[in-house]
Amino acid sequence: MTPLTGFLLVAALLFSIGLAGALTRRNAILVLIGIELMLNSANLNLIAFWRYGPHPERLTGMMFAIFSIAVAAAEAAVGLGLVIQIHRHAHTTDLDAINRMKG
Amino acid sequence: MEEGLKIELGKQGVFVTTIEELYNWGRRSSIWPMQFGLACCAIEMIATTMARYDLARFGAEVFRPSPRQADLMIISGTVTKKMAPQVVRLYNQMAEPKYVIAMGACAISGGPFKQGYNVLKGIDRYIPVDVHIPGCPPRPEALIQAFMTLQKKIDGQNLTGEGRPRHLDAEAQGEFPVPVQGEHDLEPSSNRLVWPLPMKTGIRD
Amino acid sequence: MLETLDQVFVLLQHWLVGFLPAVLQPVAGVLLSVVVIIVLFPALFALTTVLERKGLGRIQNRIGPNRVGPFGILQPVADGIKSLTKEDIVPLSADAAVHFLAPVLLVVAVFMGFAVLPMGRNMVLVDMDAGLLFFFAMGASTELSVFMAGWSSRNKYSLLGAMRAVAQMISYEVVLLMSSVAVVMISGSLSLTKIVEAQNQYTWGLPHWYIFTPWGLAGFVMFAIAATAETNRSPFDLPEGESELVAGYHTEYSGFKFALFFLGEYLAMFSISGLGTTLFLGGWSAPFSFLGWVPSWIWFFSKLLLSICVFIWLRGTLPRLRQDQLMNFAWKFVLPMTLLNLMVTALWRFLGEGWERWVFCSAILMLAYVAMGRIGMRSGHIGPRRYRYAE
Amino acid sequence: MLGEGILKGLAETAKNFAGSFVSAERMTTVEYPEERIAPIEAARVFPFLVYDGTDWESGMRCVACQICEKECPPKCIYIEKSKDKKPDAIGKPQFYPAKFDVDIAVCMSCQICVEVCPFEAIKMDTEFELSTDDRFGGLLLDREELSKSNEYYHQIHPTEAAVVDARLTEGRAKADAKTTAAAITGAIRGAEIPKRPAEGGD
Amino acid sequence: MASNPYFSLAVLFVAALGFGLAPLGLAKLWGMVFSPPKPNAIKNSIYECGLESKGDAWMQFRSAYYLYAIIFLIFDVEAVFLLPFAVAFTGLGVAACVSMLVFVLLLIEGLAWAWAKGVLTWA
Amino acid sequence: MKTIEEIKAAIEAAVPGAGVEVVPNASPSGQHSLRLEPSHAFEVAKFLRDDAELALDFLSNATGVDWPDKEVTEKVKVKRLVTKTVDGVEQSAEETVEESRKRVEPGCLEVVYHLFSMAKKHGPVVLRMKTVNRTDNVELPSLTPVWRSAELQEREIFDLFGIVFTGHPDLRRLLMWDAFKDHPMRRDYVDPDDYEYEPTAHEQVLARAAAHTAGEQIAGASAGAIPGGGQEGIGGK
Amino acid sequence: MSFVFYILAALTVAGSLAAVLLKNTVHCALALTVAFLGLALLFLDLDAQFAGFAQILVYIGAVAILVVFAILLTRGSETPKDGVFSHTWLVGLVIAAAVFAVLGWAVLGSARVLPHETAAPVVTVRDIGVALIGRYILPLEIVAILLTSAMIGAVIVAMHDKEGAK
Amino acid sequence: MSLSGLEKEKDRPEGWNRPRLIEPDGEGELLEIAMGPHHPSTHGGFRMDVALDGERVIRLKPVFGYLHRNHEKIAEGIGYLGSMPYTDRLDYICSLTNNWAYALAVEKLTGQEVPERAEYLRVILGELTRVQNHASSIGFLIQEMGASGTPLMYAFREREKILDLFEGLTGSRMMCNYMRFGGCRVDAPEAWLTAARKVVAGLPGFVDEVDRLLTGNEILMARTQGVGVLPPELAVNAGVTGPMLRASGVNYDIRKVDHYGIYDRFNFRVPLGDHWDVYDRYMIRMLEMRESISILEQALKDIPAGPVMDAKAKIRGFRPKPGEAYGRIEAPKGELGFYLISDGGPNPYRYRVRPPSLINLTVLEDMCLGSDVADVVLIFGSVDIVLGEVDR
Repeated sequence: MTPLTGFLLVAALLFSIGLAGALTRRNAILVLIGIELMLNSANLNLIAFWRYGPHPERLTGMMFAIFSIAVAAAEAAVGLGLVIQIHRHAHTTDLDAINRMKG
Repeated sequence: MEEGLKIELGKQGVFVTTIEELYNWGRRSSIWPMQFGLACCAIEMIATTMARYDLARFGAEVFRPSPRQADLMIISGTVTKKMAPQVVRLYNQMAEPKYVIAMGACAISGGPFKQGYNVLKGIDRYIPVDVHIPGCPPRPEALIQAFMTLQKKIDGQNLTGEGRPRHLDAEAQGEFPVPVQGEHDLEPSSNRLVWPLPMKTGIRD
Repeated sequence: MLETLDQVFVLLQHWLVGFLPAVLQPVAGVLLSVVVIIVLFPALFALTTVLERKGLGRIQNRIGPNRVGPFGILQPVADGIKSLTKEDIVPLSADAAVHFLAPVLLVVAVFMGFAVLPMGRNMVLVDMDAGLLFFFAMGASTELSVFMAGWSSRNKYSLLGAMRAVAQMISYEVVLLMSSVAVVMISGSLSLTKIVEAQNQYTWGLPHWYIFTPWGLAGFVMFAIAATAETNRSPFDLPEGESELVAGYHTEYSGFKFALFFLGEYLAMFSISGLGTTLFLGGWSAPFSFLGWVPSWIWFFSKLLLSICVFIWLRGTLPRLRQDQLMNFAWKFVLPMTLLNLMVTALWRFLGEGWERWVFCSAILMLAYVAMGRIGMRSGHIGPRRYRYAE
Repeated sequence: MLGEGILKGLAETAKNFAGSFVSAERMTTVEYPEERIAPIEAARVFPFLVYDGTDWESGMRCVACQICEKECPPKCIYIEKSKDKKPDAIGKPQFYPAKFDVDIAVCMSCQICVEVCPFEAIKMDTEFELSTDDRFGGLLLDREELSKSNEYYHQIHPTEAAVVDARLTEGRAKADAKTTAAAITGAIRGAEIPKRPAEGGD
Repeated sequence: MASNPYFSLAVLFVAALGFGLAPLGLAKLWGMVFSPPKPNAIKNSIYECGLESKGDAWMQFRSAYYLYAIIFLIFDVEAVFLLPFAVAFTGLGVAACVSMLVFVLLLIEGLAWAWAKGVLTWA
Repeated sequence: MKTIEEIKAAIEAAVPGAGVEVVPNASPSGQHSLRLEPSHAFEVAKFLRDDAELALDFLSNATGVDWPDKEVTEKVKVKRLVTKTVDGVEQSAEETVEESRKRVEPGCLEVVYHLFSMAKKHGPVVLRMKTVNRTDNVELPSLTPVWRSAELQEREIFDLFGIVFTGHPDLRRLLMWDAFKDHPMRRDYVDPDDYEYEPTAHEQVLARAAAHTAGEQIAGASAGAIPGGGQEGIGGK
Repeated sequence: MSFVFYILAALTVAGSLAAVLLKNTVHCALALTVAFLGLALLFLDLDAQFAGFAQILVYIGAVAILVVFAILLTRGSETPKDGVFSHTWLVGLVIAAAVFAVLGWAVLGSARVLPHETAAPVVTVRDIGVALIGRYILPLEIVAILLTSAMIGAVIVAMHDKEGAK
Repeated sequence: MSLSGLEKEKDRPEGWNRPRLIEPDGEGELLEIAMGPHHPSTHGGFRMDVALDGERVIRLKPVFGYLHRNHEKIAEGIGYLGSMPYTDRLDYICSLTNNWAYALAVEKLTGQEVPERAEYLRVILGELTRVQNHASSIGFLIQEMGASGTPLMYAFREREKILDLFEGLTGSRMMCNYMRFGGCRVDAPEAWLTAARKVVAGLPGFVDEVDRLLTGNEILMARTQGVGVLPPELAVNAGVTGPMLRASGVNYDIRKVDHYGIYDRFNFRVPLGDHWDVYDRYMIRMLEMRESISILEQALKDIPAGPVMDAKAKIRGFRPKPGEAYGRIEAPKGELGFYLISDGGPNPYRYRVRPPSLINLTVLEDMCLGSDVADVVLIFGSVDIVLGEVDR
């Protein structure tokens, strides 16, 4: 097993955990947490590929990761803002309950 | 070295004695009072911490507002029946080891206001008091002197053995029930465990 | 000889490590440095508490602790023993695990900051390329521990205190970051060692400390304000504002956990003072070139102590701000000023070496300061008043 | 300019900080157990009973008239009058307190007992270092603990004591004159209450 | 290994953790040997000015905190970009600086917008 | 400043049927008072506050007074038909005989208000109101809507005297706790038996001790023995 | 591939597992910070110093705070009575497991063709700065616009009612 | 949510000068906290049940009685003289003005005269009391603002000097029990007057020092200006008196209105506030201190010789004729009045204290609504109360 495999596996695991969290939790905030985990696993991949890639000195993966951090942070801000907004109207962050209300 | 002390040392082991000394020294040198004033005496208590008397010299200017971090409760003033449950609750919420100074006549016995219907006739009916300072209000120096009396008392406490203070004794009670405000009076009107009836009659022999 | 004195700790470390087999030497060297940090700063903490209590006492016309040990210097030891033997109370409804972790995390996070502070020539645990970033990354974690403490206590005052603390710390963290960026722009490095070395030059015997430039002075003032707020010191000590919130986020803490918060607060003060010293006050460099012979670590620690004295002085003088004023001050005064300062710093570089840059930069900053102060006071309807008398 | 007032305040505290090292005006702490504030003559803390001569029991001025007990606002004085009479300092047979207790845990130091006492028997002490861990043993003073000599009184309140002494001598002289007069008529009266001006203690 | 800066950091981390935990452990030990803890219902209830605590402290807060957190987050991210720029600043030309100025100004514009909207007014 | 009679006249002119009565005060202070009819008190109060000349805008003091039921022994001259034998003839004649009779004069609770004028800087004008009796009919109109300063003072009177102020916005106990039942400032209030021990044994103390011991024995019979042991257990020695 | 990697990987995975499994939402948020920390340390292990510290600064310092605030703002710290998982949790779990299976298969399957460790590249912050202002200037400006609009958007969304109240 | 005891307000009748209630904006939950009875800033056992919307106060209910010591009941059971030391313990910072008010009320009841020297002594002691009360009240106010006690320490430094004077004359630092019906208990020796002159000469310096330390301080101004506004109409209607009333711009000083004692002989001015907020209250106290110092200087210069006690006054067996009297003075905290009903017996039939502290608190809620929690503490501090007087 190359070192890269390890990192990729961890990233895959993180992605799946995040996905599982996003799909199974009822609380909207925790769904967002799951999504954050998925984004971060992508970051890990980027950095790992940069480190083991052919041209680490060109910084492509690293810069990508930094931009990705910024975008993910922005995503978190907006996403959580939406959750708050939903909570304000539905008085809950329980997605099941919100679905029921809709349906 | 005194003979009695030697025997004592032999019994306890020098180690324990050293720890005991250190422990007592630490406790006595760092008594943080609770920021807790009730009435007239509170002003003298404040005056004690002020420039002229400066309780800080003893390392005791750290008045903590939260009972969790305080070691000493200075009952400075009249404890009314409306206030008593709160005082007892606060005392309970302090962390061991904790000390109580009943400052002034009112805190000891109800003082000049003991004739009142809403005045608790002495806080030691509900919680154990370590030092009483008479006076109405006691002078700031009297509070400092009481503080030194308390330090002496701490110095004299043993770490182990029969004579050890309440907080070191696992058997000793740690909870002091909070009285309930009833329709006419506090119920019960005293805590028998800390306030055994001194005498049946009112007359001293 | 003087050189030796300057490097006495480094040499001492080498000498001590020299007794060990060569394999272990680097490891032992690191261990030794870490032990020094772990011992030195808590000792400084003890010293500072006495200093603070005595200093406040002097400000208030009294003596302060003087009974415990000679001149009261054993006071913190007694406090420590007392705290250690005090009962530890965890409220039943509290979240015990988080309640336990919060103070530990705080202390750890604050200690980590010391890793990158150069305390003298060649005296830094880790000289990292991204040292400053590391420092801020560690500083950011303290907010979380404060939140954990307040939230886990499940006490209204604690939670309110924690929310205030976090809001305040995040607001001033921005300022802290932005005012440091100005220094980085000129020194061209995030490594604190390099930043100090950039300032360790002299013209006519006077040092090139950044505080002696217009942008540096402004940056330092903003940094100092933010640092005071970041460490929850008066006049920004709202989170533990005892007049309304009892003891803030550590209301429910007793025994040594509380002592750890206390320790954490002071350590944060040291580390942030150390950073301020490094960024603006030339770190370990001497104030005049002819004083260059004095060991560098003496300069660092005397600057550190000096800034702590200023902290104490402020505490002895100023009342505290209100939450909204604090936030407004951060976002509507300090942050704009800091951002402006960034531009001025850029201008400073582009204006060349002449006297013009001094005049221009000073004028811009001064004008902005006065104007913003005026506008702020006026929009808040505050100002001195006149009073009338009946008849 | 913003910050001006703050700087002024800082200057003020700095002045006090520096001043505390040089001027007594700015370093007002009196280190209590070792140093003490100069005793204030008028100070009053708790009452004590004055006795003349050397023996507290025979020299006690109190004749157990119980006025102070009645007038005491918080009712902290308890007196039991003796059944018999004993000669006082000048040899006149008087009642004496068989029991004279003051509960200083109740006393409010108001000095009304002193004001109403017609015999100059009860005065205010200046001793305040009375803290104790013994609520009843330490704070209930009986007549022996309460008795202090006239010399002690002179020591703590010199001016007041001189006035009192003068008044007493005067009263005694008058009483003597009266007793002589009464002796002539053969009617021996008991304790005559000497009137004194209403101004109070001093 | 020891030359790796992270090793020093790790050692410092462990030491700091130990520094935090050791006294707590010692206090626990002291409690076990000498001074037994005396928990009871009153002591371990929440402190609330000497009264019994009413209502839960874990309650819903206002969005003012959140708004500040958003702005903080954005500025934090901005700082991540600003710092490398600042490091490189000494060697940069005017054009690069102008483009960075645009970057900063864009964010300042956001701040100004928030200011104008009253977001920065603590409610 | 008008005299009390003038004020009375002014009130009667403004509020017809006010039923104001002057209560003279014998003391040198000369602060005579006006007794108001509770039913008109509110209008009178409003008039006093708003009248341009009086402008009693400041209610300084409001307090209660308890006048307990009094047992009065009075000598009454009673005319009686006496049958007498005068000169052997039985005559029935009326005669006045002095007889001492006891009767209970019903007490009342009274409120006293002291009014001043801040605008005109005069005062005080004293108002009083009486309740019908001390037990069930203890209602009086609240003047809080006229003068805010009565708010806490009327609550205090309610607490300590038990006068119920109708129209008071927030009539709760002020000083005693909510569960408390008595009105302690009434003159027939009996202190709770909280005697424990008082070292200065006055007669009252002994009486209380005796009463307490009696009560204690009744309660103690079921509670069992009381742990004793003097003072040694106290204070963590 | 060292012992350090295993520890960090375990830390990260444990943190993320806790973040999705714990009952109390605040605990989840705290566990999330542990996961973020683990990730940051993994970055450091990959010699991406700047990215690692940036990760700590942004995620632990800001995003975690944001999450925690959001939880307190929505009364999220109370554990709901009727379970924390959605009623479709099984479906979600199956999907996640399937995704992991696919990813894992892909990674392991290509393990042999993946590049091996090379010498650690020396990347200074200055390099990043130069790259940022040079090659990546366009993304940088776009990110600035994105951040500003995200801020405005998030603020508008979060403060909506406040506006109405005024 | 339950606003315990707060819901009742909806039923307030017409004409009730009620506080403008603030409706929560529905954002976030209301937080109910009890500030007190043990709270670092309530000056003792006092409680405010506060409902917060965010950090904004939307309801505030003061709870009294934690220091209700039954002063009035006790006074009805002991003689007229016996109540004098109890009055010391009403407002335990200003025992001498309490003595004065009580003595004044009894003198009104009996018609006793007070010798001139005693009047001068009363003025001197009363104004000294006012200075030390205002100084420490400012100190406490700034303490509540979080100034780690420095102004309070300075205030107490000065207060100790004044207390030394009190002790030198009356024998006690705080509980002076000095005034009697028809005069004062003891005469002031010349040495005491000299000492008093010395202390008074030092007071302006102290006021200047506090002025420099605080008055221009931006933080203090930001904290106090525009906070806790009390409009004059409400102040008058709610019976607010003392510096608080004058800070609301109402010219009402009982020293000028009632001409009691010998205040007519002194030149002093009454400062008034125009903004009605906490800063005004702070400044009015500062300015009143200066006025008091000027009165003190005049009184200490002019004090005549003579007796200090009405020759006809009785100490024992004091029984006023039946009747009633209400006497009041301008105590440092406001109008302190005593209302006495005598039935001819040795004890007063009814003894009532009109406590300025309690009545000034009537408007606490009005001033606090809509402000920050931190301001509640300040506003409460600016009212300047002493609980001994509030609860009696």
